[in-house]
Amino acid sequence: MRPCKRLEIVIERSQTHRLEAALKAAGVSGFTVIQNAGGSGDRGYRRADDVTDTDENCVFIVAVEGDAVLEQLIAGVRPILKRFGGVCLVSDAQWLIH
Amino acid sequence: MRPCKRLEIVIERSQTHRLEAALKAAGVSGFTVIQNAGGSGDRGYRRADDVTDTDENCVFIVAVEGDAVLEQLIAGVRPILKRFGGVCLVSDAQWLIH
Amino acid sequence: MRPCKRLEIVIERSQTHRLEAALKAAGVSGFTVIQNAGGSGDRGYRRADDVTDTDENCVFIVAVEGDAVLEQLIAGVRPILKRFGGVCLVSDAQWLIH
Amino acid sequence: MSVSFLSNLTSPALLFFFLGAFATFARSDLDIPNPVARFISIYLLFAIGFKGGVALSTSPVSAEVLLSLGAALLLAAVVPIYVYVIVSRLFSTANAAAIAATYGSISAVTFVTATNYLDRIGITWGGHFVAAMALMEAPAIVVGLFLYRRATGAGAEMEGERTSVSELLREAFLNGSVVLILGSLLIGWLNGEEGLKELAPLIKAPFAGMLCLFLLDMGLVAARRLRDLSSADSSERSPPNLMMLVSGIALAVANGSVGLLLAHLIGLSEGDALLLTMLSASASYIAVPAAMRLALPDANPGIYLTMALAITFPFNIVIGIPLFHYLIRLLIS
Amino acid sequence: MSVSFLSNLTSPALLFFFLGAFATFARSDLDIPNPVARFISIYLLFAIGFKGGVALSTSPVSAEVLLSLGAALLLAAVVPIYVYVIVSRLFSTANAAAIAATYGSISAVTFVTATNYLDRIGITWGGHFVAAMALMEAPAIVVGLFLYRRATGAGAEMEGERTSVSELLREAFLNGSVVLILGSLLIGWLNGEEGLKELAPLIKAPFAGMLCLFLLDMGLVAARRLRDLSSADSSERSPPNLMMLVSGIALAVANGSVGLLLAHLIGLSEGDALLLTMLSASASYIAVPAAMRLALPDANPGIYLTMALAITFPFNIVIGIPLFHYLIRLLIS
Amino acid sequence: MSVSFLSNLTSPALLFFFLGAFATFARSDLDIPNPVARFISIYLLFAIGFKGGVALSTSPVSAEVLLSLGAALLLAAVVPIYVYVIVSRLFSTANAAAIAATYGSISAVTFVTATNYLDRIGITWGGHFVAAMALMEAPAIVVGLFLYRRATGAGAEMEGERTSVSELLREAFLNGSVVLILGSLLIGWLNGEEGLKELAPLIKAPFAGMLCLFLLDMGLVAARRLRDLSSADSSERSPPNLMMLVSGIALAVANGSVGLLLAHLIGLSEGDALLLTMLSASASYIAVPAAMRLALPDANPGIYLTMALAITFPFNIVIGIPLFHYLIRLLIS
Ligand SMILES: Nc1ncnc2c1ncn2[C@@H]1O[C@H](COP(=O)(O)O)[C@@H](O)[C@H]1O
Ligand SMILES: Nc1ncnc2c1ncn2[C@@H]1O[C@H](COP(=O)(O)O)[C@@H](O)[C@H]1O
Ligand SMILES: Nc1ncnc2c1ncn2[C@@H]1O[C@H](COP(=O)(O)O)[C@@H](O)[C@H]1O
Ligand code: NA
Ligand code: NA
Ligand code: NA
Repeated sequence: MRPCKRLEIVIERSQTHRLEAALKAAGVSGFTVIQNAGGSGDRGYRRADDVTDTDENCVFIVAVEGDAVLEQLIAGVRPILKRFGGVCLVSDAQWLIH
Repeated sequence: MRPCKRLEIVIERSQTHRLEAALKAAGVSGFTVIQNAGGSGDRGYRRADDVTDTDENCVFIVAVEGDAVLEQLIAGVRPILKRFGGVCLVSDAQWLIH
Repeated sequence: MRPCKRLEIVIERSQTHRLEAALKAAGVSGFTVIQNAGGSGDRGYRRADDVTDTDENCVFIVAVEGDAVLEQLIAGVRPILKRFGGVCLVSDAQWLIH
Repeated sequence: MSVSFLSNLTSPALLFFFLGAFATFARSDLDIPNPVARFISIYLLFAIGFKGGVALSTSPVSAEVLLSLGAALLLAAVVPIYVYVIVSRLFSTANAAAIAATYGSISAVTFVTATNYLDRIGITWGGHFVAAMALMEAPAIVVGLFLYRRATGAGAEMEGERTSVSELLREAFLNGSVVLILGSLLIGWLNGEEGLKELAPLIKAPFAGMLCLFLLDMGLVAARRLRDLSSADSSERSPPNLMMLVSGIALAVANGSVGLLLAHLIGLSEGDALLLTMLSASASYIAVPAAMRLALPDANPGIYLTMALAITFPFNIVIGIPLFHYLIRLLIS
Repeated sequence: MSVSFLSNLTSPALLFFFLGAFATFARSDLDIPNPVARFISIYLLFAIGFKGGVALSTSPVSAEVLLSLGAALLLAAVVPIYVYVIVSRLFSTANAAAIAATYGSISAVTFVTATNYLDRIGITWGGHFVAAMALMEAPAIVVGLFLYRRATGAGAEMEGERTSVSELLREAFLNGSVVLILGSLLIGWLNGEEGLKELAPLIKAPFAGMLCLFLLDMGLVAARRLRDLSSADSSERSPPNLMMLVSGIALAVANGSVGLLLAHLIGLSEGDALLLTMLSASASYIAVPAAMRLALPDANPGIYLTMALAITFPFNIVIGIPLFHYLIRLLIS
Repeated sequence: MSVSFLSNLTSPALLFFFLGAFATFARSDLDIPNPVARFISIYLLFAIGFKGGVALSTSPVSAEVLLSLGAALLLAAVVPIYVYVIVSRLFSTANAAAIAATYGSISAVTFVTATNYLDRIGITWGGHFVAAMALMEAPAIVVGLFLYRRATGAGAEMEGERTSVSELLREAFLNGSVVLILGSLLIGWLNGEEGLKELAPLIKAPFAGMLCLFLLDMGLVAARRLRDLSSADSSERSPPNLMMLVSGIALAVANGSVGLLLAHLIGLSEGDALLLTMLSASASYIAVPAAMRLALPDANPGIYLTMALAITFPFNIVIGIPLFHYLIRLLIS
């Protein structure tokens, strides 16, 4: 197992493509997206079960190795979060190498 | 980035409102809910893909700062878990401030 | 709260039963599965919103206590990941005992 | 009898139920996504409710109607009591109470399948039985919990906060499916034939087909639970399988018979008698388990839910309906 | 008037809307899963678009048709301007611009409910109004943003990268629902009566029933937002509730009246006049909020989205439609 | 020819496919949620299966029926072999085997679109071809894997545990869609005209419309994959695009021609010949990829799945069907 950083990014579903672009730009090719999440934050309450499709979040889980990539990724993610809201949590994890 | 605690709470979907109330009571306004999870535990196997709508879990992800809030939140969550089952995992994380 | 290991395993949805078997074999009876995830990795881009049902991931969250179980679980998970792809992240967490 | 048996067994609805069960046991990956199943069940409740309401609106609320509703409520109140007395010998107090509530309540899909059975062989039935069905969903929950509290001393389910009665009543009477059926019934009643003309292409024409799709899913789900059951022995909390199997069938037969006798007593027509019987024989796997999870977290869904869904439901739609229909015919002639 | 009022209030569609609202306020767990709601709304847009296109294909593109489309575009361009002027006194610039865009655009379900209202009382309407509806979805977005930029100096929404105009136009004119309606319209227009014969069993027959199911969900959703609204006061960002309530209704009445006058001016038929009026009176809760989230992240959806969805929409389908229909009748006679 | 071409291109089904493709390329956010797509595909398989079964029940199992089924199985066994021989020159062994299996199998939606094409121009076809379709889903998987093992020496896919043959056969023959089609076919066959009367309002009337909605989604999905393809060059594992494009079309033409000749040889009617041809020309993007992921994890879905879904499928429904129909007419006259 190799040490890595685990990023967890919650963002509005309609901004998925933006975040994916940021990941690509940072040279990150591996990530997981969990659709259909709701939540609550500065921008108020969001229901995943809503007719207005704008009102839904998704959760990105990204494992990256090396601080360089991490820095680059964060640099790419921050403006998106600044603009559209959401959260990004970073934690340490072990990556099971297969 | 600021250090924070990441709570991950798995609970029966039908108890969502209870947990949201507990969060509010603890003064936590920010959280994410992932719907449509299945799982298995002391109360047996749960299928998210089931006609009986009772048989579904959801996953709360909550980032909180400060032990005071954490304590309060845990105090509010524990009885719910005690009564309806589920799990709550707490870990350290870095909160990307935007 | 008791210290535990938190495993997060992303795997192709169609392999769910395999992973559940591996969990059972390792004597792990408690886990959560989040359905309907997409993602991207060595095996290319996967859309959860696809007519070809093969193209979907799911995320397992497993909290385990004790290194023995962890070792056994990893031993069971690795070959599955090797064969079908996916990732497994292991991190430290606190388990709220109720 | 063999005739109605066969015509039932070979009805598309039943065959699709078998197809679903086969798929699961054959380990096929056939699967009806949850939202699809939800859509079909919403459709079925919406349609049966509206049609029942229209039927009510055309026939003045007669004494027979009130008698039927009364009988339905009586069953909902009495059945859980004797069920509890019986099963409390076999299961823990909490589980016994949960089973009592489950079997005192009803299964909407069993009811719908019974109406479908009657429609196919051209026997009429009263729309007010849709109301009866909706009324029977909830009361057993209250009775079951009352029995539990009596047996254990009030507040024994104290661990964790206690369920306030008001909260429980809401859970029971405002369960989504109850509201949807009663609401549609009321709306159908208000709109009458006029409204039916408007909605018939959705709620009448495709009904039989939608039921097939839903029973396909029920077959998948019921079989899955049966499989879990037989493979559960390894786990600590494994429920007493054989006991569940036997009780699940015995309760269906017993409750059905009680319903049948009551129907005969108040002289219901052939179709109506079968419906009351099947309501009594069926067990809830949606409204009640939801309430039980709340009120009796100690009760094990692996027992009461599995019994209702994987044992009693299949028994009723496959054997129960034609069997009780046969008995009703005997009684009538 | 009371007649059309009543016939509207007691129409299945409206009653199911009330049922949904009741379920929420009674804290029932009745719930239409998101994918189900999406399916029904896709169906409604697909069906109304196709039917509109067929209607267009049968009636040659007359001057009246062009006049109607022109009037629709005019409303979409003018309404947001005066709305902005009015509400900018009550709300922040960003919120005012978002509200202007929201009310300049339209609500497809309100439109569909209006057509359903006309069909039920047997008043004809022109298929080209489906095109008018689709055309009115987007322009207000551009107007709203333009107003905002004028008020704040271009690029004030700079924090974070700025939304490129092209990006915004795409978001506005290529919004999923716009594409689906216009696409279905075009396809219906190309296929004409022939195509309708082919698809009628899906897009015509069950339409009224599907609308009922969708309004049931709208009732749930609108009531939920109203509840959130009244319980939101505790939070920091709680919006000025009363002001929202009043403006939501006032804007519906004002915009509807403007539309009505314009319809009268260009001498539209009874049915067409009502449709133009309701398009003007209705506010968008899908296309526009999506674009606003992108263009004006500072605007609070808790204000403009809630106003459109929880206040203006119910007002329009319950009171607005029969009210404006009554006024149109007065003007005509 | 131009006629049938046009009538095909302007059929609602095709136009909705184009609408979906347009929406994707125009970067519209139009999207059919996964459960909705699943519902529609379940509906299509359920309906086509049942209708086919009823058709079978009405026509006694003649020699021609058996001949058709035999021809179908023959194609399913032979096509993958020569396909493998050809493409193994262009792609890695694993990918070649996966492509062979994919093109040896069939695409249910292509088949349904072909039947829709025939129905629209009033050409009859035999219900037993639904059975033929179901039978053709699986065999190619086994052939493909056999070829792979022969080429690499058994167990070359050892890394990770090896797929037991039984496991693979289950995956192949018990794939959800296969079970649903064959099951519905059997049930339709058992119920005959009687059952059809019961279910027609669901499985017949709205069929054409549901196909439109599904093709709308297929347009979205296929175009997405084409886009991914053209933008994939940056990534390491980018597949050889042009080669995929060419092979995807060439294989459709080649396999279709083989099917056509076989159909002519055994003297099938115009409609049946077209169906056999399109089954042969079409490639699987559900059953086979699922099995390949399991059996040949080394094969890259970005190649075989994209070829089947984004190249061969559109080619077949847009050009293939009318083209081969034209050729069949030439042969017949
Ligand atoms: N403290 C938090 N913990 C977890 N998720 C959060 C938190 N705050 C916000 N979120 C998520 O991020 C989304 C947008 O947050 P905001 O921009 O603050 O409205 C919310 O809808 C939540 O899903
Ligand atoms: N060890 C575990 N790791 C992850 N999730 C768990 C674990 N144990 C229980 N869960 C989740 O919590 C739910 C309720 O657990 P229980 O109350 O033990 O039945 C289960 O359905 C799982 O989704
Ligand atoms: N670095 C990563 N971080 C998070 N998830 C990943 C990562 N790499 C792969 N995945 C997930 O694992 C799945 C299979 O990965 P792979 O086998 O590399 O194609 C992908 O579809 C993603 O959902
Ligand atoms: Na009962
Ligand atoms: Na408007
Ligand atoms: Na083929």
